[in-house]
Amino acid sequence: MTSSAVAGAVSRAIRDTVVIRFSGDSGDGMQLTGTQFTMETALSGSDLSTFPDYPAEIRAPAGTTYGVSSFQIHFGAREILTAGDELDVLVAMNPAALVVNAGDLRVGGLIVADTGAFSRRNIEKAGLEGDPLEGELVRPFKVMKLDMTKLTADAVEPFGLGAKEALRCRNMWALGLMLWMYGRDKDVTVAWLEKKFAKAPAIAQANIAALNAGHAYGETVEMPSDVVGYTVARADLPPGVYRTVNGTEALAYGLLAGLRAVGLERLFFGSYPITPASPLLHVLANLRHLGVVTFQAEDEIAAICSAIGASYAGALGVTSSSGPGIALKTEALGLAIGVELPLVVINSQRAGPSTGLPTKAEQSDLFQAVYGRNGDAPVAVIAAASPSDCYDVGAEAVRIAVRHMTPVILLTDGYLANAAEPWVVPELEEVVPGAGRPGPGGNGGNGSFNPYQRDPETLARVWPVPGTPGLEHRIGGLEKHYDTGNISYDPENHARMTWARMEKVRRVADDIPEQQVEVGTAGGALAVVGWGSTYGPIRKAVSLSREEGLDVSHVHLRYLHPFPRNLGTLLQAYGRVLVPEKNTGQLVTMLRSTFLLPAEGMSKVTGKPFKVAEIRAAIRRALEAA
Amino acid sequence: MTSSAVAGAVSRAIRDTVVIRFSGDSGDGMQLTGTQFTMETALSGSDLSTFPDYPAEIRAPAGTTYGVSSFQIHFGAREILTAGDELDVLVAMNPAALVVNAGDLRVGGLIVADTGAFSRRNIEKAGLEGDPLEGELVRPFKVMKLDMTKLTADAVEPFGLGAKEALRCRNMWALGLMLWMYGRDKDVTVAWLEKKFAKAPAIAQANIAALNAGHAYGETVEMPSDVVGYTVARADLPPGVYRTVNGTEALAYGLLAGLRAVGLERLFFGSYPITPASPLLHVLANLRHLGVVTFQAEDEIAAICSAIGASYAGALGVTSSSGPGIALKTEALGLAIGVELPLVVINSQRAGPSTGLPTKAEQSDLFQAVYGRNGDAPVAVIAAASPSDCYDVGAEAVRIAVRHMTPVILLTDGYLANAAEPWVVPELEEVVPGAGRPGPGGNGGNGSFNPYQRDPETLARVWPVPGTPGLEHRIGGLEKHYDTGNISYDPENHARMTWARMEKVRRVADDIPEQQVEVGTAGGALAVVGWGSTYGPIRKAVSLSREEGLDVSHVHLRYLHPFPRNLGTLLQAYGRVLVPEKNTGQLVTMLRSTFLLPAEGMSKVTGKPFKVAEIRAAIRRALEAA
Amino acid sequence: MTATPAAPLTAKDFASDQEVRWCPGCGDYAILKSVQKTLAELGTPREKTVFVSGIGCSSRFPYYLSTYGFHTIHGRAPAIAAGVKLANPELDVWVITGDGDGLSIGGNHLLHALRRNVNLQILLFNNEIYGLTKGQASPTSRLGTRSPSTPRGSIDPPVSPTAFALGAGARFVARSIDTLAPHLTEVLRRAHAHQGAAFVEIFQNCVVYNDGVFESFTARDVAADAQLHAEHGRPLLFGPDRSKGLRLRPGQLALDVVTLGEGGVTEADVLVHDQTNRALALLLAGLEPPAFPEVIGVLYEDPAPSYENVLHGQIAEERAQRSGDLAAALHGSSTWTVD
Amino acid sequence: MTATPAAPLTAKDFASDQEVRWCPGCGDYAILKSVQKTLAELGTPREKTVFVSGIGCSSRFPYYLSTYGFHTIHGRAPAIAAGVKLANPELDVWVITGDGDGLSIGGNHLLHALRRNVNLQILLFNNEIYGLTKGQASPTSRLGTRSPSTPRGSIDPPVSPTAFALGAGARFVARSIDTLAPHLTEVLRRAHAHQGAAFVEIFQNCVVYNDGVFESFTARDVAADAQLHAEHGRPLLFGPDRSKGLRLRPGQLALDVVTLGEGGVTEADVLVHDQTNRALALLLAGLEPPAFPEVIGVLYEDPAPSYENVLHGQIAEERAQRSGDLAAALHGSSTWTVD
Ligand SMILES: Cc1ncc(C[n+]2csc(CCOP(=O)(O)OP(=O)(O)O)c2C)c(N)n1
Ligand SMILES: Cc1ncc(C[n+]2csc(CCOP(=O)(O)OP(=O)(O)O)c2C)c(N)n1
Ligand code: SF4
Ligand code: SF4
Ligand SMILES: [Mg+2]
Ligand SMILES: [Mg+2]
Repeated sequence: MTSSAVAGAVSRAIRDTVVIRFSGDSGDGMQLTGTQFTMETALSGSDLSTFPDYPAEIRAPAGTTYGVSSFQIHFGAREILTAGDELDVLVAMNPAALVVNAGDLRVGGLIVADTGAFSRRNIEKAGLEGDPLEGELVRPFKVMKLDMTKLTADAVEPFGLGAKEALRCRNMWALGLMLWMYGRDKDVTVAWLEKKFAKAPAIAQANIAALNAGHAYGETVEMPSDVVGYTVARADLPPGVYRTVNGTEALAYGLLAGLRAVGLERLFFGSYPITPASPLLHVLANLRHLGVVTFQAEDEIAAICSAIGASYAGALGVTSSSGPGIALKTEALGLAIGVELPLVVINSQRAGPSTGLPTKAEQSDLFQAVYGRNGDAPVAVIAAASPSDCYDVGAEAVRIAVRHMTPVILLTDGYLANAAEPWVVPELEEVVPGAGRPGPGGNGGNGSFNPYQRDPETLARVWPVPGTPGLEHRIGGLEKHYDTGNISYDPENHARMTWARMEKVRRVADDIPEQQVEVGTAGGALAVVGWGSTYGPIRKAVSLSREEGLDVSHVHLRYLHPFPRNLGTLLQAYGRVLVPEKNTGQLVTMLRSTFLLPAEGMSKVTGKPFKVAEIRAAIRRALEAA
Repeated sequence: MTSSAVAGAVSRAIRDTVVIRFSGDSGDGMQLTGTQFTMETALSGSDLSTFPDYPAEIRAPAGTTYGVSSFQIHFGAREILTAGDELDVLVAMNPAALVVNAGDLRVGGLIVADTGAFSRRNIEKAGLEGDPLEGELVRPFKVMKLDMTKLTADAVEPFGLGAKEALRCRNMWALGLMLWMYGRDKDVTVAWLEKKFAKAPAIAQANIAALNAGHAYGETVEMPSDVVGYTVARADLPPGVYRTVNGTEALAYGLLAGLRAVGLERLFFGSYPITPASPLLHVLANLRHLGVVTFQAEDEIAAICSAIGASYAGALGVTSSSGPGIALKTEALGLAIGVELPLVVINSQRAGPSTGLPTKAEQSDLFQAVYGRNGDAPVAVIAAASPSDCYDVGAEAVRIAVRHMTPVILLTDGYLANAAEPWVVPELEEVVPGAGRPGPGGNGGNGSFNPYQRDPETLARVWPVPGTPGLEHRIGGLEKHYDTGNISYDPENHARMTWARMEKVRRVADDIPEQQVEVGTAGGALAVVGWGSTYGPIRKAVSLSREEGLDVSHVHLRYLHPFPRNLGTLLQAYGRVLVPEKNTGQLVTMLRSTFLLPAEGMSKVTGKPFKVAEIRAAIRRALEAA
Repeated sequence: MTATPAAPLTAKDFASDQEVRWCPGCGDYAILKSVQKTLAELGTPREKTVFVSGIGCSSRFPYYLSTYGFHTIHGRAPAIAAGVKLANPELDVWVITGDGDGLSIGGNHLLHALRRNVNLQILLFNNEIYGLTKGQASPTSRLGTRSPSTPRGSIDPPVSPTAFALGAGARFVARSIDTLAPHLTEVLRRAHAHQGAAFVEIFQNCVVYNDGVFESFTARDVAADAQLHAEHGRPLLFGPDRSKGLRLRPGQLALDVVTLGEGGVTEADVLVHDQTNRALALLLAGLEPPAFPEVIGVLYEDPAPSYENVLHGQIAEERAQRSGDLAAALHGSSTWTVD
Repeated sequence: MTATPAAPLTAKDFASDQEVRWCPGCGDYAILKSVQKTLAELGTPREKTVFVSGIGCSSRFPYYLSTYGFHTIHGRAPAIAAGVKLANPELDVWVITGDGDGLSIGGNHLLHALRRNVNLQILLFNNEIYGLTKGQASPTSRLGTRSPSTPRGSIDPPVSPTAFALGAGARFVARSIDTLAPHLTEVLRRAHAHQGAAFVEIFQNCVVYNDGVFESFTARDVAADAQLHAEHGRPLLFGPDRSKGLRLRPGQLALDVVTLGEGGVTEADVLVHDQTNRALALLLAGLEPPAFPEVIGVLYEDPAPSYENVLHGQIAEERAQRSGDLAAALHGSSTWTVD
């Protein structure tokens, strides 16, 4: 399906990349609209990146600014790494959506507004005096006023829906128009609507009618002279079978691929709902036919405890939450460290402290992950950089947890969890049975069995599983004797065990790849070091800066504890090190203490992603100062 | 009461300092014995330091090595800073006590053993073949064999106790002998026994008889020629009214002094029992007439939550636990940070991770205190250095929490909690009403009131208290607007509030003294930087090294977050910085990241205090390497 | 500081200046109204009233009241409220929680607040779902509830909030319905009058994620037949013309529905509600439509000394017996002087 | 790996090689003996048996058994045990907890393990004190208990473990006594036979911190008069010559002690124990000496499908309906090819 297929009569302008934001009330279905536009756009061969953004309230009163829900998509004929700094098009379904988002539109950008929703009442609800479509606010932009409300009502009239249901089809009308504007197909959406409303055909047909009407409107109706359709060429993506995936789906699949790779049958997922971590529970609850057991526990403590119990029983225990919930898991995590069981703890970070901003993403839980426990309690910590990277990181977390018999904390965030992008469906490797999994250990004879026998290479302990005759053993949180596994209060033994636990996790560094340079050179004037979901903006900013001829490179960390073994030497090779983080400076602190490196932080704690422009400016400043 | 009073006929040798360890079964009353010896020794004018050490089990089966309970006291005519590296005298009430402790005795030291307890059965229970008093084990030492069991039985015979009760008086006989040996009085102990057993006069009299018999034994009976009585001169302590105090008592008083200083009426103490934190709950439960409300909550979460509720209601909320319990408080601590209420969180650190070694002390919760929360969630962190320092630190924690409207984490450990020393009873200053406490804030009018109005100097918010008309307000864990205090999802506002919270805590540094040098000079070849209960051994080691002429100084931190404002400059002035810690290296990591200082760690993770000799050796190595 | 006006406060005086942010049609709106009305009727001054909540749609409640309020963390409201009350017993403290907040993550604190009998009014908004997190099954969701986390239907047998409270040793246990304003306000008045922990379960409709889950006894047409309004000392009658009642099965601890007049059944046969009988309360709490009516009202009340009173009584004793002089206390039992 | 010997195992075969570390005279020793005896009688292989405990003296239990064991963290044993059981339903999972571990910090997990009906045997050793932390009052301590944390006597009304379990929706609730070996082993056998969560409260004497607290019904001389051993379908009789019984007060939900023969009372007047009646179980759980006997035995049993069975049933269904091929799943609903 190429754009030509729907280009129709009108002449289309060429666009390299485009940023669109669909915005309306929580009730207006903007997330669905965006998701469908994403699907059609992906199928038409563009690369893309999305950014859903919605309020903490379920449905704040209609028309209010804090009830606005938005979905942004950046797509184009080139590699797309971010959701876009500035909007080319803002689809505003009501006045609140307009005032909240207009500021993000580039000068000369297009506003598509549903005038039918700009009633006096809605204007007041948005806290405005007069109609914003007439005022200063929209002066710098192109405005396309359409009474979508009416146009939709007309389109769905044949299906005899109530006014309320009819209105609910507005988003499909807007979607239709946008699909036309960018020469996208609409078959997948039609199919999806038929499936979604299978039980209510009238609603399905009405929505399809609205979709077609919006599409036809662009196709046929006389459009404002300065608004035309566009063609966005296919991106030349590497060959392969593609699908769209968001971070949550990719992570779920990654965990299962990892499970398969270490030859385990069962992944036990104990979790308790919390924004923005719940989607992983929802996705996995639908994958139980693939060897998952999902358990919605009574709280986060029970969630991690059940996962620890499952690991003890020979399954792989996984638990997931967000900052406040992860905090509650701290004590039990200490137990998992003490008894040296494999465990994956996933943290979908959100803005804190405390309840903070549940639907906004932040990277402020790194300290908690690396340092946040009582006692000398080391764990491995890794982070995902993009939606599709969640797959690899999910699999890697399982690999490390099982091979090294250690809890692994996997850091992601609310942005990655919901953002989507095209993804080459990965091939699954052949599995070598028993590989990557510690054995059950040997029985010392006469019923004495030491569950803390260690692999001389990794120091991982054996993993004897209940149900196995002859390996009956007792483990617990009290210190145990290095050689027998029995409770021991001996001071020297405690020291020995403490160092063994530390060294075991340190040796993970011998089992992971050396740190690569993402963009640029190994050494130079400036390295921009990032981790997690800042990947896109940093990579883009560094690439553009290099095109300008600036001597800057991008180093992005997946492994946050332990660090890759070559990281110190690599970073010493740069004149300066800049560390952008969506926190007040956590990775930068770790780099400074570990390598005595005068790394400098760059903080953004608004709960929003970095803009490429912000990082480019910081790069320029850093190089000038140098 | 000077030693002369009891010196009696025998000639006494002079000793400068002495280290005695009383050791026996959990059931043998060694802790009481040690405590009484401490009291008598303090009254006789020695300086001293004690180290109780007991197993995690309540009463492990009699005679086993893991059931051994010990009490060590170091006293002398000089300033005493530690419980002593090596023992001069070991009082061993059974074979297990002998085998467990003999290794700590200096060559030529004295073993006083109750042969009556060295039965075949007890010898086997201790896991030995033959009688240790005959074997290699005691070869390097002087051994004084006494059938205390029989001698005690004879002494208490008149009081017609059962064999079991009679045996229970053994510890008093041993105490009597030791009091004689070091020319200590016994009046206080007699009085204490009369009070303790007021309801059972026969038992009281029997114990007193045993005490006297032990004392008389030394006084009158022909002692082995090489064992004589000793005189330990009075230490010339600074003048003042003295008492003995352990860290727990001092901390309780310090909190109350702090409460008084900020003009508050009520200290609410919400806690849940845990070793070694429980004693603070026990002590405060007996001080309710001084304005304390103690609440034994259902768990640590409820404990901190009740304290937060109390602070919201206008009292000072305090909560206390040890590592695992502190971990559980993490989420609620985030709330206190978010709503900016005063709160004191006391952590009696113990060896971890997880349950670890509940009765052994460690300093491994520093990372947890400084970094261990989700979100950018700063708190002030301070630590106590000695039992009497607990008083000052307790008061200081209250001052900072209230003046800066912030949670303060106070770090102590199981060693400080139980160790005792002489203490100059402090004077209480005059209190300036309302000083050091933020006001309730002003009402913006028409019912709108912003509870986050800030003091321009400290950035502390106001503290409006329920019950006050006109200041009704709502607070919570969601982000709030800087200017109104209402819920706000505005990105820029979140950034503004995040930095305000960080800066508020940073400014605590402007409100605390500059870092002083404990021993030595501000600058030089080597600084030994410590925090917490390593104070004694470090100070002693540095002093002795300086007497040797080594260029080394001791810097001891009370303020761990934020650091004192001059700390960086101060430490830069030393050639090398050595950081001994009872963990795998936590403060050293913070110093490196904060000041890019090549500080070197020195870890001891056996759960035991540093020995002076260990630190002296490290100092020597460091200076040679330099 | 402006004192609360002498003029008696109206329900409107208990509304804060914040816009209410629940979904249109949410049962929480009705509860908010009833609470404001009750507060006005009780005449307790705003400044002496504190609402403490956890996290959830329901827990946003305090923001919409003009009293003191604390929106805390998930499940911990009873513990925080206990701290407020013990620190200042003068305050009138209410707890707002939900079925997830109060019975999933917060079950332990609820248990202990109830058994300690701290004088709190604890209102649990039971919509049998997690609203704020977008509709997962909660501990009170019926078996088979399909939700994002239970796509094949939930398999956890639900817990009954009232049975739980009774088992926990609560001394006031009541039930009402979000939109049943007169009944709800009366129950709230009773809860407030009760000295000690008062537990009130309020059936609350979540229009978005669990709409109509209580229809079987709240729908207009069935209400009379499906609701039994229990009142102490009165026979347990229900039905449009109060023609039906509950009878104790002779010689057993079980209840049957009987119709007056049928088979010679008279009102005398109908069991009289005894709110001091915990076992009866447990039986009533367990009745469900269609076989039985849903029993609402005060199921159980049997006052005992409230925790904060006993606590501060003990402390007063200690203050009377021992000097409050800190300086003296610092000296402890024995001191010596070095000069 | 040496398989468990075919020869039937004896109680001694269930002892581990670890020295038992409780205080001499602790009630835990007796319980350990009875559990080992029961395990031998049940004949479940060691390798299929897992004991999970929290923290406390009682929770040291697993170290002294030769089965699989997990000494976890304070209060969380039921949650960890649930994970073990759900991950491998083949295993026979026991939970050992104490009154502090299970009802103070762990109350919430106990509630949910019981209401979900996970097939676990949960043994709560109730010594009405915190043993391991040196004797503070626990949630089951009687009012006025003097302890280090309550020097003037505790003021928290205690919670009844059995009443709590009944309120939580438990489907097997029983009670026994540490040193009453024959009774205890029988109760343990019943608990094991029950499919679903089985809750057993065991009165356990802490010789060091709460010695003799159960004397009023455990002391030899009073036992017969002060203990009622409830058995389903049998009249609730007690006393040395079973001459006393419990009678249901006519027309009410209350029990009275009656003496056979006195005032024409015959055995027919005595209430017959119905273990399926939750309200009766609640009444029995509430009876206390001296006015009433302490009722032990199985107070309540009414089986329902166990959680892990329903869960794995659902999963089996899904496996039957959907392909387990991960590679296929990765492709999702729609893909496109770039070449
Ligand atoms: C520690 C923690 N865990 C989880 C959450 C996410 N969370 C917020 S509200 C909620 C459940 C709310 O359900 P309920 O108490 O029934 O309130 P409702 O929204 O239905 O009124 C959850 C799980 C959280 N905020 N904090
Ligand atoms: C998180 C945590 N909090 C507190 C403790 C301290 N602690 C250990 S056992 C215990 C209470 C034990 O009481 P109970 O469950 O009745 O067991 P018992 O010792 O009486 O058998 C407590 C409070 C702990 N180990 N962990
Ligand atoms: S989600 Fe449900 S409970 Fe929450 S506000 Fe909306 S309707 Fe009310
Ligand atoms: S303290 Fe009590 S419960 Fe613990 S072992 Fe000793 S006697 Fe048993
Ligand atoms: Mg709910
Ligand atoms: Mg107990």
